[in-house]
Amino acid sequence: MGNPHLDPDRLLELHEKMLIIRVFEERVFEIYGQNLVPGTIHLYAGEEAVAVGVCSHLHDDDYLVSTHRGHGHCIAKGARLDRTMAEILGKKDGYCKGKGGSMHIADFSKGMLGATAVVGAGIPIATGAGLSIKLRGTKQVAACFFGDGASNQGTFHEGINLAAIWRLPVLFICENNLYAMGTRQSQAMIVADIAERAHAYGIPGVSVNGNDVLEVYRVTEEAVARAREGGGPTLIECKTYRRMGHSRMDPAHYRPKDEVDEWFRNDPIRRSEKELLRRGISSAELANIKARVSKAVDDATEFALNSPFPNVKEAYEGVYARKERE
Amino acid sequence: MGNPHLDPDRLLELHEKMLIIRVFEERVFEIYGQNLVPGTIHLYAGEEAVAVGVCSHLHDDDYLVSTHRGHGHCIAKGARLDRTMAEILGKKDGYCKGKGGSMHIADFSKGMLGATAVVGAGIPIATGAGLSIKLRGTKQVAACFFGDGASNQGTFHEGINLAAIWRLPVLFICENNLYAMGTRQSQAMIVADIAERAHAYGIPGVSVNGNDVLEVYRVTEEAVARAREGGGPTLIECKTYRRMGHSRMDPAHYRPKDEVDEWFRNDPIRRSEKELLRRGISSAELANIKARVSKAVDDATEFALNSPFPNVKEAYEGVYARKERE
Amino acid sequence: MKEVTYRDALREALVEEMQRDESVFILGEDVGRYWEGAFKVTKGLAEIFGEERVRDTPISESAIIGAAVGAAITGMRPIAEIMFGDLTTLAMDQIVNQAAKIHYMFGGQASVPLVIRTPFGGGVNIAAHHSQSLEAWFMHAPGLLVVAPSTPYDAKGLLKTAIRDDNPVFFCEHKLLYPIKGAIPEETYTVPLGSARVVREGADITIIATMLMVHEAVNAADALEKEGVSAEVLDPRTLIPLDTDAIVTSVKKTGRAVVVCEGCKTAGVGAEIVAVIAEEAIDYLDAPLTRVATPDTPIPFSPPLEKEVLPNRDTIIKAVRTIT
Amino acid sequence: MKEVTYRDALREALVEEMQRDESVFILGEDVGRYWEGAFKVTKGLAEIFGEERVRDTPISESAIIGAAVGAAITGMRPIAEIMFGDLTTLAMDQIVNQAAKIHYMFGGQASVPLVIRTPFGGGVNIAAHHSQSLEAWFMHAPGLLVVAPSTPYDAKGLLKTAIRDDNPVFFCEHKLLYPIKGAIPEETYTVPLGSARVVREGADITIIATMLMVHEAVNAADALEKEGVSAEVLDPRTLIPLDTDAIVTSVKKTGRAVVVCEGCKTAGVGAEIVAVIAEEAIDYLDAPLTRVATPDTPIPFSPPLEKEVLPNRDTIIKAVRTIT
Ligand SMILES: Cc1ncc(C[n+]2csc(CCOP(=O)(O)OP(=O)(O)O)c2C)c(N)n1
Ligand SMILES: Cc1ncc(C[n+]2csc(CCOP(=O)(O)OP(=O)(O)O)c2C)c(N)n1
Ligand SMILES: [Mg+2]
Ligand SMILES: [Mg+2]
Repeated sequence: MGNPHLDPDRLLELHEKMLIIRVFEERVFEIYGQNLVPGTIHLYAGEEAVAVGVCSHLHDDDYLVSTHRGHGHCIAKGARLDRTMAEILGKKDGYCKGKGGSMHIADFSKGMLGATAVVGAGIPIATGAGLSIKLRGTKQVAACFFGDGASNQGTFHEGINLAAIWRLPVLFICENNLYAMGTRQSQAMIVADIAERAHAYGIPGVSVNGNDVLEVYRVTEEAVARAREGGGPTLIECKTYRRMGHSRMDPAHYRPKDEVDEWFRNDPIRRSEKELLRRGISSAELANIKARVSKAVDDATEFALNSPFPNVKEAYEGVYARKERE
Repeated sequence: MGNPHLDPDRLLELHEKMLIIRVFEERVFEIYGQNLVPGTIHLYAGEEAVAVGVCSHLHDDDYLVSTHRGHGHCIAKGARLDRTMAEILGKKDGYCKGKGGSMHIADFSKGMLGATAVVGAGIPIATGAGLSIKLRGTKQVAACFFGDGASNQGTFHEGINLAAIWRLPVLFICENNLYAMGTRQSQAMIVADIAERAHAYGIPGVSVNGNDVLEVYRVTEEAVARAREGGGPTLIECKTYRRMGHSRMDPAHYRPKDEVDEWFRNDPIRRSEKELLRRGISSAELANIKARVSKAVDDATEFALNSPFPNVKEAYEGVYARKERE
Repeated sequence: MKEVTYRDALREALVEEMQRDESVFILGEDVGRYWEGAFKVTKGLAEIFGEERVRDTPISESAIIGAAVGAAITGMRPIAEIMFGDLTTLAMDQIVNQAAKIHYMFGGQASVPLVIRTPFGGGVNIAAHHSQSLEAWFMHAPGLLVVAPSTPYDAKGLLKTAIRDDNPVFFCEHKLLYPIKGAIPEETYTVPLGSARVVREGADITIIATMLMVHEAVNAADALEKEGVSAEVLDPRTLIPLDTDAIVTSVKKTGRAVVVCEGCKTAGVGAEIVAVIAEEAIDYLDAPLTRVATPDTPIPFSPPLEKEVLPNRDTIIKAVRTIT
Repeated sequence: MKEVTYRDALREALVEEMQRDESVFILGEDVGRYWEGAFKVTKGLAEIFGEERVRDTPISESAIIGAAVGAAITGMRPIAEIMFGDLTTLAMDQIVNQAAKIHYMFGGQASVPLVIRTPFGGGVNIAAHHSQSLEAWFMHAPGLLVVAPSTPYDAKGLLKTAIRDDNPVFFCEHKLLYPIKGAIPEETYTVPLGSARVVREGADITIIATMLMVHEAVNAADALEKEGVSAEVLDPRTLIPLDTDAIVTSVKKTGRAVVVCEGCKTAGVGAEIVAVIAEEAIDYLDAPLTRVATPDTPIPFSPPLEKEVLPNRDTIIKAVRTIT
């Protein structure tokens, strides 16, 4: 595992953050089965090391642009569990008052600029956030998450090229979970490492084990530093794997059993647990964390379930921003 | 100059073809000045070696997809001068009955699938022509021309990737004339060689002097052979330079004088002329060719000028194909 | 006759046409053997016809349509699936500037026998990016034909016709229609483009409805019957060509019209239909023309909000009451 | 007052708003010092404001709008230029799914103060890919405001308002309007969105016209005057919001209406305007409502063909005659 020098407290933090996402997603899965979650859901379980490894370098005023598989991004960026869960359930107390749902959560108070359900559409938007940073002259960065499938969209090409030529402080994080729905990466592109596409834009590209939170942490550290110093964008490819199907109803039969087994053995949370034990953290402490996390997710779920649905009149409101500047 | 072994007769042919395009474009320029050409025009003069070098490997049933700067593609693919000129003038005898004009000439009888005025839009269309070839199991190839500017469009990324994964017989010919309107290549991308972008799709990419018809000829030969044998697409970047502004009204002041001078010295027709003289072709023969070409363009122009405008009723016809298959 | 779902009716059309004509093939995201279409319309097709003719693509909507155009002008008859209608936004240039215009722009040298299938519509709580009904845009793009079936019978018959037509056809489906059932003949058949269907005869008012709304309109008409209002329900079935004769004839008979389309109201399909009536039958009208549509909002996620904005039986009844 | 062109009026608006507010900036293809905009609207701006605030982009329409959206939700006020309106087809997802929906979809957490400027229209013989008028699509995309000025006065005043508005504004220009001249005040001013302008008063018929067609409508009205027909000409100026009150008021007064928009007829801007009248003023109508528009064809290149399809003074007069 990378970065042996990382302070164990920091690793504990990362571990706990990942665990929160895992337990949260398991809970969503569970209550979806109880018919409490409307629509569809795309769970982040299995990919926690990516969001957590990246976001641990971001401040509240740094930006994040998310995807249809975005619960983990929200939580890693600091969004509250309860309001996130409430949004997923379409409730009044959700971040978007129930108007967005699972595929469109945003928490602007934490720089979480929202998820788009159009694959790849967030990429130029993140470039724009980077442009805004440059024009305003701050030291912020923007992190943009997207999948292997998204890297075949025109927006990937146009958005990254634009960030490159303007040397914008943007991290393009490709969460390569090997599949876009039922389509294997190798069916959709010839290159094995999506990071190689960075060369087309003259920017650094790096491919890492996205199930190893310390590796993600390490490469992000470098990329964030470069971005804050005006060195421009980086493309970081994190190879990872979904624990579940693409969406709630997908049994993911297209994934060979061997492959699944191997990736599950390589689960990010199992890995960090092992590493923590190796570094002398006790099982008791780990159990403590688990209990705390469980409680937090329980509370959030209860909050969300108790939150009312929005008043139907709200459907007609908020299409246009009312405030007009004089 | 590449390919010293090329038969001088073949080189003479290439030379004459290039000269036809040059003289044709100069004539278009001239009669535009006399207000005989409606709309705008984007002249191919200076870039002749690209179309000619590529098309000399194509058969009539091979395909070509063209751009707003497409007169040279038409001529090189075998379209008649007179009907091409008539189309540019919006006349009844034009290839598209005057409905297309300079930016939308097509000659399906010669596999010239038409020009699109939307930059980059032809790329996936050429991929589709390649797919059609594959599905029908013929040995045809499709050549797709586009500019440096077009290589920043999403369609470049999506279209080439698709051709790559399906190993389609398509030649992607990037005519890098260093500018997209007034925008220098270096303002719009970091990579110096657009051919490098081929790596992102796992296909061969090669960058050549696009003013050297023999170099273009040579690399195309290889790429066409690979394509016909099922080896998939190639990205060929031809560095070249416009003799004129982007469009008829553009004085091209954004191009530094030194740069212009150097490229003009490197003019494709001057080069081939010199090479022919070196190989023992007489000045008299070259003068002969010039006269023949001039006459051909005169005739075409006269034909086009004499062709009537289409009947206004035609405006309403041909929106839909009428033939319906039982 | 046999009972099939709208989904299976579409699938039958695909199978029959692919068997009939070797040049017909399918491309789209996850249409192949691993997923068989997001809505399973292409179920089993890759097995029957192989992966060459049922092609999974990368997530590249613009290239899907562009490649289909290129194949169509060189002798093939592609059927491109765009997984959700909202995502046609990524391929508008290829659809509207290329596919639609090539035949005209090139003076008739080429035709573009291409079908673009895509599902529109709300009602399944998947929010603003997966619930729109954008048919109106494609009506405003000369060179396209626009088909919008509401029943299994029409779905099959119109899709077969669309595949055989030499023009680019934008074929609208609806998520909530896929599972609905209806009767279709055992033997093969087609339905012509440009011919509306009188779903239900009536004397007092004409309800012109499209796609899912046809079913809501019939329910509304049944309820209105009990109040003594006899409503005729007309389903245009194809939006381009639009059977304006049938519309005008019915409205001339009843003197009143409500137009019901799921897309948002302003500049929607309903605007065109109302405009046609206002141009051609104004002297026969006994009441204002009225549109029922989604109000001009994005589609909200939360189930009660989504339910609130989508038109249905009740909003149709309400609209009818205001003018009868 | 002073005489300026529509082009310069737009340019003045840009200069004034960029001086007034540091967060306003421009991005687009060739808007900078080397070309200064395909239609020279940004002439001199890069020199005044520098290349950071007047940014040349690669040919990447989708990224231009996407980047503008990202900048708009993080504190900037971008003005994105799309070189030709036909090319908005390449950015429809960013315009319609992202820019337009973000405010609603995220429950009001963000607004998108973005202006998208683009020229529509035919008349300069540049054929099917550079001559369309697609305003109607953007009216059918809740969350967008759609502005369509016909005079230098409105161009400047509406552009200033658009830049100050916190919503995404789709700002339609017209190639043939750029050189036309008109009077504007020396001092600064704005024009509110949603307020139509009575261009010419009249009693017998209302001609509602947009953009270039306003001028054709005035010419038609002048000619009709001589035949004893008094036509009122109304310019909505903004399509979203649409000043339906002004439209309905005028039509109630005259009892007749012709709607003239350059886009192709079916499902165009005129359909919406006619539908509004048919819904709200039907009892006041003495004749069928009528649309004047480009027929449903791509725009042909050849000058006589293009001239044939584009609506103008004469086609307006003809339409008026059929209903007066
Ligand atoms: C542009 C677009 N095309 C298709 C879809 C339908 N869709 C939703 S998620 C998905 C797969 C995305 O794959 P990837 O980018 O790898 O992300 P992952 O789901 O694996 O996290 C598809 C095709 C969409 N939402 N947007
Ligand atoms: C998608 C698109 N964007 C913008 C334009 C306007 N435009 C026409 S030609 C051109 C420059 C094209 O540059 P390049 O691809 O390098 O081709 P070149 O003109 O240099 O041959 C532009 C921006 C267009 N026609 N299409
Ligand atoms: Mg994936
Ligand atoms: Mg160029």
